[in-house]
Amino acid sequence: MPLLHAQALSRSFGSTRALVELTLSIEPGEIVALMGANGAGKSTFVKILSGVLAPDAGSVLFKGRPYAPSVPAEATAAGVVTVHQSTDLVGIPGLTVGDALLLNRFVDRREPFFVSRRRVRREAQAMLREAGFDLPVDRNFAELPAADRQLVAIARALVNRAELLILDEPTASLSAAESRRLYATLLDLKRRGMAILYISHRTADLAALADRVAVLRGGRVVETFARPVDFDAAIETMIGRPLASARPDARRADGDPVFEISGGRLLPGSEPFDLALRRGEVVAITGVLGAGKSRLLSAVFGAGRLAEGAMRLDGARYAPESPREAIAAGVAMAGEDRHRSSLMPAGWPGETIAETISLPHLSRWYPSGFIRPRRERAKAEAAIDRLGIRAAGPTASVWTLSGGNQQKVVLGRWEAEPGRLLLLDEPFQGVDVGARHDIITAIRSRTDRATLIATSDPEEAIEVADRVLTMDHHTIREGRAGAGARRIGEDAR
Amino acid sequence: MTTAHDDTASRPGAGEHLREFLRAGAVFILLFAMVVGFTAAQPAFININNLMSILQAVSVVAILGAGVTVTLAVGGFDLSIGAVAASSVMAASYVMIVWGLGAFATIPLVLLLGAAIGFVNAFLIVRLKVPDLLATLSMMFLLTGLQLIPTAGRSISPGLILPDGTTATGAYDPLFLLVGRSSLFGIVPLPVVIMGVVAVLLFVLTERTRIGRLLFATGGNELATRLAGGPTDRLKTLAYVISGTLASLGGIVVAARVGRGDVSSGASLLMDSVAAALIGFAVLGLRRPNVFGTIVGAVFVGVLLNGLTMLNAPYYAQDFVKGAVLVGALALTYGVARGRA
Amino acid sequence: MTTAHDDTASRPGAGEHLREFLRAGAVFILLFAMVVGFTAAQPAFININNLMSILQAVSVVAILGAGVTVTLAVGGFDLSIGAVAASSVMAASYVMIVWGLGAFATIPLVLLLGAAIGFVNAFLIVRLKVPDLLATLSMMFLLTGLQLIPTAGRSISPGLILPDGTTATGAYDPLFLLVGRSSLFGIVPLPVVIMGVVAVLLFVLTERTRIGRLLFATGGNELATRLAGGPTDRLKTLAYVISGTLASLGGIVVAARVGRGDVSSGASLLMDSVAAALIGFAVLGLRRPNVFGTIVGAVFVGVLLNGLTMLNAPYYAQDFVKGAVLVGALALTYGVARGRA
Amino acid sequence: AGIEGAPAPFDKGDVDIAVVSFLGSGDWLQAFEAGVKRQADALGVNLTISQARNDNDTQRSLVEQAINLGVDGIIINNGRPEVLKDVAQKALDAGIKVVAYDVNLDNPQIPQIEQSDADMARLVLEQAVKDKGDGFVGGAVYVAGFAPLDRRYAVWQDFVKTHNLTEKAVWGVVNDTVPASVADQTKAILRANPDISVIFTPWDEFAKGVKLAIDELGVAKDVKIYGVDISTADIQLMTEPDSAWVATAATNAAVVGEVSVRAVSLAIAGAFPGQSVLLQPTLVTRDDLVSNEISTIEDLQQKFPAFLKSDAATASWIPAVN
Ligand SMILES: Nc1ncnc2c1ncn2[C@@H]1O[C@H](COP(=O)(O)OP(=O)(O)OP(=O)(O)O)[C@@H](O)[C@H]1O
Ligand SMILES: Nc1ncnc2c1ncn2[C@@H]1O[C@H](COP(=O)(O)OP(=O)(O)OP(=O)(O)O)[C@@H](O)[C@H]1O
Ligand SMILES: [Mg+2]
Ligand SMILES: [Mg+2]
Repeated sequence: MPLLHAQALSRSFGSTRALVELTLSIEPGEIVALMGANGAGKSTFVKILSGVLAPDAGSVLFKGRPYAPSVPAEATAAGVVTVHQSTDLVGIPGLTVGDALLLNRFVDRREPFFVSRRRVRREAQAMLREAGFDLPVDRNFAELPAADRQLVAIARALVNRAELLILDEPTASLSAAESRRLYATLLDLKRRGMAILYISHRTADLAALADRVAVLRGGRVVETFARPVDFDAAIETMIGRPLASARPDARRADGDPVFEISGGRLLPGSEPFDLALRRGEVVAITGVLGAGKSRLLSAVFGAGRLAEGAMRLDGARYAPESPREAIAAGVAMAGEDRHRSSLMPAGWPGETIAETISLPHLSRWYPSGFIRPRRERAKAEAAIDRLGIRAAGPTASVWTLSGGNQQKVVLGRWEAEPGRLLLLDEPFQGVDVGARHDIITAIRSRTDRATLIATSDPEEAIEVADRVLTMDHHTIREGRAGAGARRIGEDAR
Repeated sequence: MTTAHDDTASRPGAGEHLREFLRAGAVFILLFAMVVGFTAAQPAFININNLMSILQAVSVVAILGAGVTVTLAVGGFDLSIGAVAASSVMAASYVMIVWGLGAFATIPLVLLLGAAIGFVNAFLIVRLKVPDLLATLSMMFLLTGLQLIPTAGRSISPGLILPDGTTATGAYDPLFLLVGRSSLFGIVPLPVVIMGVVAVLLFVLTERTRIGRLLFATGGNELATRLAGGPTDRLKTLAYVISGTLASLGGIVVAARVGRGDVSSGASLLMDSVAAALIGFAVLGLRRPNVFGTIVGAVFVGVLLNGLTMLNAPYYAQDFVKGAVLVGALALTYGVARGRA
Repeated sequence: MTTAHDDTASRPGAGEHLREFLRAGAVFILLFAMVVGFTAAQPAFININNLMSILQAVSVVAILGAGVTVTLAVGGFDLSIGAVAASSVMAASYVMIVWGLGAFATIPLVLLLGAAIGFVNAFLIVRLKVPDLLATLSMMFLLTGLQLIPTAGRSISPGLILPDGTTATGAYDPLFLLVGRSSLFGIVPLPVVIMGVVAVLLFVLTERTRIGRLLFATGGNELATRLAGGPTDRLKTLAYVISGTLASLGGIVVAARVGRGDVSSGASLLMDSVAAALIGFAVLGLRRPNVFGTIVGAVFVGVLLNGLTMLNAPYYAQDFVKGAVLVGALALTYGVARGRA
Repeated sequence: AGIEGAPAPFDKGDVDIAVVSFLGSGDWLQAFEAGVKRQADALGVNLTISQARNDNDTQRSLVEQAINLGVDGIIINNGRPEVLKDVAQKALDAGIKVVAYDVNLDNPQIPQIEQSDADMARLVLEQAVKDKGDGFVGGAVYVAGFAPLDRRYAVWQDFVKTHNLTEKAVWGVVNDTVPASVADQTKAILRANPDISVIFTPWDEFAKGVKLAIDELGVAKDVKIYGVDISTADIQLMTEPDSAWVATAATNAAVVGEVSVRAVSLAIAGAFPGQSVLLQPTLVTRDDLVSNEISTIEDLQQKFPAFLKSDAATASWIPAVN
């Protein structure tokens, strides 16, 4: 008897059919991977299993009994524990990381009624030890970078006494090392009989873990692949076409550097480094969590500061005091945590796709100061076409989009206008391989500017970049071009 | 501020459409019902002069409410507006009666005072990072006391004896009084015209311009706005300066109507304009601050109070009914929309 | 492990320590300075009886402030507490004078009333999804009127003539008056003891228990708390019920002290308790609602007002100084902390 | 219905009168409105009663609303002359009769009904000087900006000069919890100034707070309260054993209400009641109350006929109340 059997689940949002009679079983001790393009319905399925959404039709059997949690607490109590895709659903700004780790235990009363800071610290550290992660338990959760938030979510789920663990893109912002650590832990849990439903766009993850891969398309399971999985076939099933080999076309980046850092130091104590980007060049920086990639990009964008060193843009001194100045100078950045860095809350003005895209361009598009929505809608239509965003239209709320499609909107914002330097922090978070390919093509087709991409996934770095650099302890260690880049990637893996 | 997964199981059907209509129109339906009811009970209610009286009575609250709306849009809250309006009444009276200045000097001076107070609020909030409520609450206390210091707590009317024993010689400029007491074409009171102008200007500013978009963006996600190049500090400052200036404009209208400077904390002005702004959330079912809604909210309360007074309801019944109708409107707007609660 | 948490960015230096100390201690430093200053100017200030008077004077505001703090913790805001306290004064008087009940029936009944109002607030907010400010503001208006209906607007004292023409025959139970008027060991007034008990209970509840963590979690990120299985609706309800109950407790203390039911809107109680709760943010530099800070905030304002009265400062100077000191404390707590503004 | 033999329009009935009060609450207002209702019922008049709740602008709006309603007469109860003069004139222009109580509209067509605040304050303060002699040390509870309080306090200042008094302190606050807040202040004042022997409270809410403070401090023997205004609750406080509140002066608010209705009715009937209608205050001491066993306003009216009714503004066709 399967541990979980979902029978003909359907769920629509307005006219969007997110799930169409989806049927899927999971055996005890099995790791099932769910693959699917952005908007295929993966997160919707997860939300139904975890009690966040109710299905319109269909049923679920868990351990042979009907299972229909109406609130998340019921799912957890039944033994289904979920790590959601969005990292701001993990902890509480204002409370500590330790509190975030123990949140479930406060809820189900496994912690004593009276809690002390000492106990929270001790218990949280024990949890982290078990999961094999290292996090500052006394830090305010609000100050935690996105990747660390994901670690909190995973650690918390791991120690829950789950029979079915659901992970919705747990590695989206983890680097190779953390991912490997996670694989080991998951395989260990599997050996102990836990079933795992695993969702990821990273084939490396799936190759390492999956016993079975279910491919979702248009809200239904179109095919399942058993081990050993033929990923090329799976991807082709998923996106409906073969994936062209995504190798950077060797291009000559010529001319003077668009952007330079000389003698830069990110922190007062760290080693200095130099960096130069040429027009038309796409450069990727990889490195472990907390290596300083985001900090470097923030400094270039004027949201943070270099501790030391000079920057030059097109040969002129460049020292932005704020993102505003950076944008005025032709520098743009898409931040790593889209919810915090790019999107307006649901139900608030500015939540539509068109408004999200137009926000930084308002003064250019509307020099008179009065807004005529037609223009931004046209631009949004263009972005939807170019990046293949699955949406009802330019006036749809970004909150009705799947995670990957939200990410595409954020990229579309900065694609909408030319610039001199584009900074992308973890741009492919949650973007499926097919779409990633489209985006990379779009990025690489622009020769008018330089692009600097921070990503913790070396595979992505190689796919997108002409040159891959690594960052470690807040300094750029090494940079090689072309084929050399591949080797760095493989070293890291 | 909700995020991603806040979905309800809603599929549009006939019931859904009715619900949506009720939700968007709740306030208007109630307003219409009130007008019909009051007119039936007391035909003098629908008389044009009475309708103008209603608009005039709500004009100050509506002007202040528009300011509240702008601060709500940037995610802030201005608790000081009542005190700013009260201080402006005192300031206008002081300038005319003690300094002996005329309307053309008084009005800009008082507006400047309001703008300056808004600027100080913004300084506390933007520069010193004091939370909005805290900063504006302190400002409220400060002004409540400050407005009384020049006259040692006395009301300001012609012949005022100053703390140093001298007698003030000025008087209210008749021109100034026109701001509160004259009517356009003998029908539309000037305060109503001012309210209309403020409403249109602020509506256009918040809903139809780049700046409005950025104001709301600042309130929605300040970090994201800053990262998109929005000058969030300047936008917040703008919002508080607008709110302070509108509050002092409200104070000028009050002063021009009452013709003297009386001690008041402005607490009821504050509560009423906050109420108008919050009822505004329900108007059109928008569930967010919006200037149009605020004006409708103010008128809504004005119609209710005027009608009840005409029907001779005791004053305490008015508060009760105000609360009850508010709850009713809210339950309709918010409660009806979601099928399952 | 590869994660590199080298936070060398913030290496504390001497200046940093001083800043941190100033930030955490600003309110205490100011409090100490005030006590020293007032004592120097007027030795009667430091007299134990006077200190107890101060505590007694702030007890109601502190009790209400604790309730505000709990609602702030769940990310809400209760504007109705002032009105709940005022209604409780009326209710207690009504129950004793008109119904003729004694203290042992009156106190539970009034507390129950407060809890029930909190529950209705929570119903509006949690079930009907009305925004907090809106729901509690409506409740405020509702109560302001409602409390007057049974007596048709009259204050309640023995011999009250009811709307139906009969005369009430009850009186205040002397036992009830003890709640407001007696002292423990002849030194500590009972209201101060009550305040102390409330403070300790709420401090432990919010800072040292599972429920407290979940309350703050609800306020910090409701969705995350719900996804972790937290009963956010029940937690919010709890917060509003606590706030309503504490407000009615505050009302009982006022009634027991004054010995009659006076008509009032409670607006100044509301403002003062909100001020206490917000000053509390600054205490210990926590920058979030906390019960300990609220109590300190209330005492802080009480010391200031008592001292100024002793020094014979005019009443309007008190509001001004209250505002100015608030701004000062805030500037210290929030402004000093960040090196560059 | 209408009253037999009354001048028009009272013979046919259907007379509308609007009462616009500046105050919003309190025992005084309740008693005033009770008096208004009593007299109006006797005259068969329809009333529209509204309160501005201490808001000048609202009071203007309410007067304008009464004009819109087309009433026959308006009673303006308290308020500020600058605020009301022009709207009162507007009412007169619309043919509506206006009378004003305790606000000087300075208009020959508007009868002014007045209780003399100065007389009330003088009555109690003379009693204080009688009890304590010239040159006592005292304090006053006072908040500027409330017209009646301003006038009463001015008399106190006069007494300070002419009777050589020492004014040790002036304090006071107007908020939602006046008695409790004033009690807290008074305790601080009395601790800092133990030599104060008389406290003048120009408003009974202040007196309640001061009495509470004196009781809490246990100094009722040394400090006495001289107040203004009276209500049943006040009488009970004054007659408590060892009460520090020894004297007060007041007019009967219900009588004020009755007189106001009569005055406006006369005006409507075309008989101008005169430019000024004056009501005399009564001094009430604790000794009077205790020795006559007075415990309510009704008792007081029985024992002090001057308090029960006024013969100001009457006519043969106007039915008496009670
Ligand atoms: N709240 C909502 N309102 C309207 N449409 C929604 C909502 N949530 C999801 N959808 C739609 O349902 C479809 C499936 O979304 P889902 O989030 O399940 O995709 P996904 O497979 O998880 O994609 P991704 O890989 O991008 O995370 C998408 O078309 C999406 O736009
Ligand atoms: N807002 C913040 N407050 C405090 N420390 C921070 C903050 N943001 C980042 N850090 C710390 O600064 C260091 C560098 O972080 P940064 O985000 O630049 O690393 P990264 O290489 O981008 O890693 P990641 O893959 O986690 O994004 C880390 O130790 C991180 O914990
Ligand atoms: Mg998803
Ligand atoms: Mg990063």
